[in-house]
Amino acid sequence: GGTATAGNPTSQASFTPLAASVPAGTTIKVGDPSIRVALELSGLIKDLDGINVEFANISGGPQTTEAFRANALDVGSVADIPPIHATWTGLDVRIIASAYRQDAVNHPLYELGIAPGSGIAKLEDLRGKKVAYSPGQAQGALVLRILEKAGLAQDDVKLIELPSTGDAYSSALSSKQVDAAPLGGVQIKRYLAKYQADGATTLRHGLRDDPGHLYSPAKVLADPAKAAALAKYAEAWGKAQRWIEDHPKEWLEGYYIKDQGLSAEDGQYLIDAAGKRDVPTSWTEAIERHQQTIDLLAREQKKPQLKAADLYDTRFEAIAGTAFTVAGKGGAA
Amino acid sequence: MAAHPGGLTAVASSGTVRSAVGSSSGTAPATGAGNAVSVRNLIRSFGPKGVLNGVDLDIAPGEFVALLGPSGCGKSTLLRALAGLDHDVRGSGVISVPERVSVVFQDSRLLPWDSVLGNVTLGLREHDADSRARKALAEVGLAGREKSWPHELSGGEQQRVALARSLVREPQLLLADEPFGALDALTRIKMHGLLQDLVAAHRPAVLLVTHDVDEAIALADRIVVLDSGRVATVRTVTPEISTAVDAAGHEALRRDLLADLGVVGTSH
Amino acid sequence: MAAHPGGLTAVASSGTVRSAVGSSSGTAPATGAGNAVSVRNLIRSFGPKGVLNGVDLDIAPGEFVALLGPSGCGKSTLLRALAGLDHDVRGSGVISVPERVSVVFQDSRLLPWDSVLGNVTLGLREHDADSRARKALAEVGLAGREKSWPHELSGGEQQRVALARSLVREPQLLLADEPFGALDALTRIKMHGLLQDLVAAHRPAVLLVTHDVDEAIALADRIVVLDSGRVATVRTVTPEISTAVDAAGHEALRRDLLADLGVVGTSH
Amino acid sequence: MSAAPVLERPAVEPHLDPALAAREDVRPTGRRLGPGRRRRLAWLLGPSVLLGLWTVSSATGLLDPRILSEPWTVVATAGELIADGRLQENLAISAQRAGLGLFFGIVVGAVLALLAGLSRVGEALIDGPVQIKRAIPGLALIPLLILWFGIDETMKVLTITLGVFVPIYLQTHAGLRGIDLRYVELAQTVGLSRAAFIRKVVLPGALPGFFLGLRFAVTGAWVSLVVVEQINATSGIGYMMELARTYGQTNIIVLGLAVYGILGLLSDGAVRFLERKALSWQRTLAG
Amino acid sequence: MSAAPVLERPAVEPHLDPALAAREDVRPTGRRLGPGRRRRLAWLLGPSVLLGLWTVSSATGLLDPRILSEPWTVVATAGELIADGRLQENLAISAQRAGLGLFFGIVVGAVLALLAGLSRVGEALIDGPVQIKRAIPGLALIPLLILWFGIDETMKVLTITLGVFVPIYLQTHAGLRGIDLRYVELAQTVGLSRAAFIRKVVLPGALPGFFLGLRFAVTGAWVSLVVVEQINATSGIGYMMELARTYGQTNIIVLGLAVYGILGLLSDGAVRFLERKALSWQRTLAG
Ligand SMILES: Nc1ncnc2c1ncn2[C@@H]1O[C@H](COP(=O)(O)OP(=O)(O)OP(=O)(O)O)[C@@H](O)[C@H]1O
Ligand SMILES: Nc1ncnc2c1ncn2[C@@H]1O[C@H](COP(=O)(O)OP(=O)(O)OP(=O)(O)O)[C@@H](O)[C@H]1O
Ligand SMILES: [Mg+2]
Ligand SMILES: [Mg+2]
Repeated sequence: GGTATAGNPTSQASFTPLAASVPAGTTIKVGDPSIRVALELSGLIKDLDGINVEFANISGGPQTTEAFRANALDVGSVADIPPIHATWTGLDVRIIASAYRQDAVNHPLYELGIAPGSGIAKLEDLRGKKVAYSPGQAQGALVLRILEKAGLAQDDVKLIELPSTGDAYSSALSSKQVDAAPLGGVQIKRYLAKYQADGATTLRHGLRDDPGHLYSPAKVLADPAKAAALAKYAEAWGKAQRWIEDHPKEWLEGYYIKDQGLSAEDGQYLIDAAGKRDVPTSWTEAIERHQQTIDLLAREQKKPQLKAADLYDTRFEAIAGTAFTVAGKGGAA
Repeated sequence: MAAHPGGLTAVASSGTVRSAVGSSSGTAPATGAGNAVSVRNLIRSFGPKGVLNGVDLDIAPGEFVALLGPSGCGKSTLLRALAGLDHDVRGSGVISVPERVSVVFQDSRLLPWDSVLGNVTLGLREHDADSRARKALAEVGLAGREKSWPHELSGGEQQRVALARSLVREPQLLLADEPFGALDALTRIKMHGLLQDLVAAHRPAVLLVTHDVDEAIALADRIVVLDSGRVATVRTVTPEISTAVDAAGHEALRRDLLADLGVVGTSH
Repeated sequence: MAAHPGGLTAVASSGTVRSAVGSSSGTAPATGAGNAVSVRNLIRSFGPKGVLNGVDLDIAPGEFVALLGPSGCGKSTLLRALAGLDHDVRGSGVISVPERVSVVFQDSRLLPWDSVLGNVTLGLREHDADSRARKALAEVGLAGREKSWPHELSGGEQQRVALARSLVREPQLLLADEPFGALDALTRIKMHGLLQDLVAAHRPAVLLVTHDVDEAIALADRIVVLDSGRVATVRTVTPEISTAVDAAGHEALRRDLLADLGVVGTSH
Repeated sequence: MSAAPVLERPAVEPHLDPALAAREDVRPTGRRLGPGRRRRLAWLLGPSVLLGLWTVSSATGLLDPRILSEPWTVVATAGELIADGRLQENLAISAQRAGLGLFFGIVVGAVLALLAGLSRVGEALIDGPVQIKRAIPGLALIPLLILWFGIDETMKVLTITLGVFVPIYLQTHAGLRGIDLRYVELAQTVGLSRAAFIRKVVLPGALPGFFLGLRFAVTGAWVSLVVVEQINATSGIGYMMELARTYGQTNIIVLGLAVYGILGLLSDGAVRFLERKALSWQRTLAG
Repeated sequence: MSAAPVLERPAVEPHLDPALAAREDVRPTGRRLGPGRRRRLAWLLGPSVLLGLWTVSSATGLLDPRILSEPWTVVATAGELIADGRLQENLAISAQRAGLGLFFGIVVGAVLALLAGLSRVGEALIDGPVQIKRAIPGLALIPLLILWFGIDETMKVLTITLGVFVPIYLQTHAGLRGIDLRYVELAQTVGLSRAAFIRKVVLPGALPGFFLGLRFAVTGAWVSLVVVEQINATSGIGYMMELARTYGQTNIIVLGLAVYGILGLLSDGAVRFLERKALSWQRTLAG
């Protein structure tokens, strides 16, 4: 493999400092469906008056990068893998805001589902077992990280390539086609509810899998007007994170139940699982963790090396975090 | 061709499909019992239009009946009823026919996807079907055309293949709907001969639709004229009349039949 | 019907499709110039088999020619060549025909998805096409069947629809391939009358294929017998012969034609 | 010279009775090789059996509800979703997308089929690319479509159109190419213009093929929604299912499948109804 | 009573020459309404034009290579993959899967079509469920298929079979139902047994429909690989593409698309060749 070019052709230095005001008539296309709901529920959407914000119901790696290529999107909301893959495929992108979970290890996005009767009690037991693996997805990267943590190489387990769409993983687990597979969100709860009686369990991996980013194509960020507008959006985004944190009832009602059609129970489960949010004002630690992920992927998937720092647009470093913090203080007052 | 109406000259070959129910009215020429074909009070209609309005007809085993009648009078409808092909046509009446019925359709009806030979052997189970079919094809003048597709044949050739298809069978009842319509005079005479040979050999009951009065006289024991959905006239043809072409009786019968068909004065 | 071979009696209506090239060999009965139809040295073959082996034929405008010949001798092939329908058939020869040619096919060839009326008006551009078609249908005895589907018609009725379709047109050349084959005697006489009316009114050149010698004599100015892929004999029919049915000349011509067709002795 | 001909003239009354059915009717009854008469509502049998099997195996516990929700759960879910209006709304949006895509697909497919069917140049130019198009997995085309047409409704309708036009094209083209040459000859001899030829011969002759294409197309349009409504959609039945899949809401997934099944049956039934009306001239085994 | 008939007997020699073509041949040339004679290799025109457009717009920079790789890159990639054997290996594995799925799909589809086409009970039982099956998106069925058939080859072949049998069924069924009633009547009068009826009338009559179904089926089988080879596969053309997508190897993706296009063209061409041979009895517009 390894034909994609590494590194970002646009260097951080080539970006002009962010303008304080957004030129009239600036439009940004935003793929950030859940924050959109938060902005509307909280009324924070008014902060964005004067900017033409067009929301698209697009999120996740493949879809946002496709939309970036088509110039159909200016900013998207993803986890930590898509910016890496986007760079590897020659799309120059930058992260402009990041959110994490406090006590992330105990509030993971994913847990390792264990098939009934496969006798896996700890990560090391994975040796020789069949593990579901989806190379392009966050779950795939997580599996590699889990193996690394357990001190196992890819060859020590049997990786079964399987897309994680829908309930494919829980189907594969329950029919014992695989012994372990990462399950996320409500799927964990459902899997246990259905198959715990048969001996199904889940295993915490003890890794941080919490990053959530806003990212944009460098081409967009090089446009001063759009960059200024995106700075405003990042600020509102930080405030919205705080609002969600502070208004679990409204969030449950307005997002999970009304917008996503979940039951109150499921929504509450997700809110509880997420724990407290953390939007840092400094990215240093996060970049370090990101670099580890990159190193692992580059090694395991035979990809060129990247510098994690190149994936971040440092002009935005403090914006979301500051907004989050300030809003929190304001809310407390 | 010596059988007379209701006569029981030849092999008793009346089939087992349905016994004729003798509940007929009218002056049908014979009772149903012992007949190869027995039709009583046959009514058929398409929509509101009555096509057959009460047809009674009996054909003895081995008897050759010609059916004449104006275009659209219901000849084919009657034949289709006898062949049991009118499942979906409204009507009533009692029909009794033998088991093995063979039909020559008004259109030659060759399977377009099968060769000429395949069309002739269609449905034959005998092991010598092929050689018999080849022989029949040779008899109708189509030796060497066994492998042709039907669409490569002329109209008359197609008709002869259809004829060959019925010649290789040994039906108890042969229903033939204008089987010679597209043939020239000479070929037609040859085909008459073939049909007569078949009849002589296996003595099937025959119902032949034709528009050619001369043909009817030459071939049939009895000529039935259909009109307004009923049997309008029945004329018996004695052997003397049918063979002696120039005889006065022949000419008279010819004239009468044409009159039955509405042609007044001598036509060409 | 008074035109004689090569004569120039009626309206000069020879078309513009192709002028006849006079490079013919053999003893063709007339030169091409001034003729409605001119065929020179026509050769057609399917595979190795020659069907037409050098046909020469001229038809004057307004002339009525009947074409006789044994089944499979190439009559339809000749008609299809004249109608320009044999793109894919190998052969050579020079053909000249008028612009407006109308064809009655040997199969009635009705579009199964169109009503009877739609089939008759097919291709008519005149605004009164419908009423003319209704009139033609009434003339062939099918008034009231305008809305029927073709498959709801009897064989003879289908043939009459095809006839009606050619009657409503005003061709310069009418090619009719056994248009009366499935009709009874009375209907056939009526149809003869209709065809004669059409000929009298518009004086098209007519080439009529038939197996009925009497029909040929009654309708044609000239009778051409095709055999072995060539014009075997040409017989002129004088008005006296064609009208006086019982005349000796009529009977002689009839006998001669049957002899041409290979029927020896008096047939039925 | 011989005996005079004998005349028998039976004196039967004409007595065609409108109430034919009341009369005795004894026909020779050969084995029927065709499938026999169409029976109304018979088409419900298969789906009913399926539903029955599902219900019974759910009720007896043969079918684990964790694998496939029980029918009553699905009905209850449907009730809920209908009560809060979500099902109808999503269906309406989806129907609009599918309908538009179908419409354009039919037009494009039929026009291309005519062009390719009636001229060798048209065929040489059009047919190959269409075959290539249909050989390329639809999923693989989505990135290109996004690139060219963005992520809005246009792109969604276009994607459906691209899926739908293929069967319409293929079937109409085949139907057209399958028209009996005899009718083409007839058209030539009656001097039909090209337009009249298309109207009177080509279209009616290709209609059976077209209808079969339409049957593929209608279900194709519905099925496309699954893919299309994953991209920048906030409504529609495909979106609803995708959402349910991410949250593992099995009952909604199964409801979605049931809705697809019902939609498929209904649209297919509608096309076949139209087909029977339009092709009433046919005398085929279908009866 | 009247003039004696005149006899002219022209004395023309029979002179059929095998070298007919050398002779003068002047025919009335009406406008031809059909598409005219088939020309060999004409089908290459469309794909060539497509290839030309691609090359030109790549060369002139109209088409961004990040969006669609240039033809020469794709050719170079193909060269590399062939050199290290990956392309052939993947193709061989995929061809085996597609072939097996196709085979079973054809058998299942044809048998079901016969059952449904020849009896009303069969139709009532089979037709509805098939319509439901084809209305349900294939992707949505994958979890169920995993549950029932695991993730091994069986499941892959079965998934292809399930996709392939639908067009075969639908087309064969329609072809069969479209058989002219006149031939059914004929079969009845010559006393064909049910088996002979199927062999002599039904199958040949349904063959044109079947072939059209086969054209859908062959490309369908190839296309299914994209989905099927995402599941527990380590080889195959679909797997190769999926991997390339994951890693953003545009050149391999486009190569994959090209391979699909070529496979589609070739398999479709093969079916059409067979079709022309098998249906040589047809006299249709196709010529
Ligand atoms: N399927 C049908 N639907 C409606 N009418 C029909 C149908 N079949 C036949 N008819 C009508 O019934 C009448 C009798 O038809 P039939 O075919 O029996 O005539 P026929 O005596 O064989 O005529 P021909 O000598 O012209 O073949 C005709 O008027 C015909 O139009
Ligand atoms: N497409 C074809 N392929 C091969 N042979 C053909 C084709 N069309 C006609 N023929 C053959 O050419 C010969 C002449 O056919 P044609 O149809 O002209 O005969 P015809 O004189 O009209 O006969 P009929 O009176 O039986 O209609 C026949 O022997 C026929 O089998
Ligand atoms: Mg009839
Ligand atoms: Mg002929």
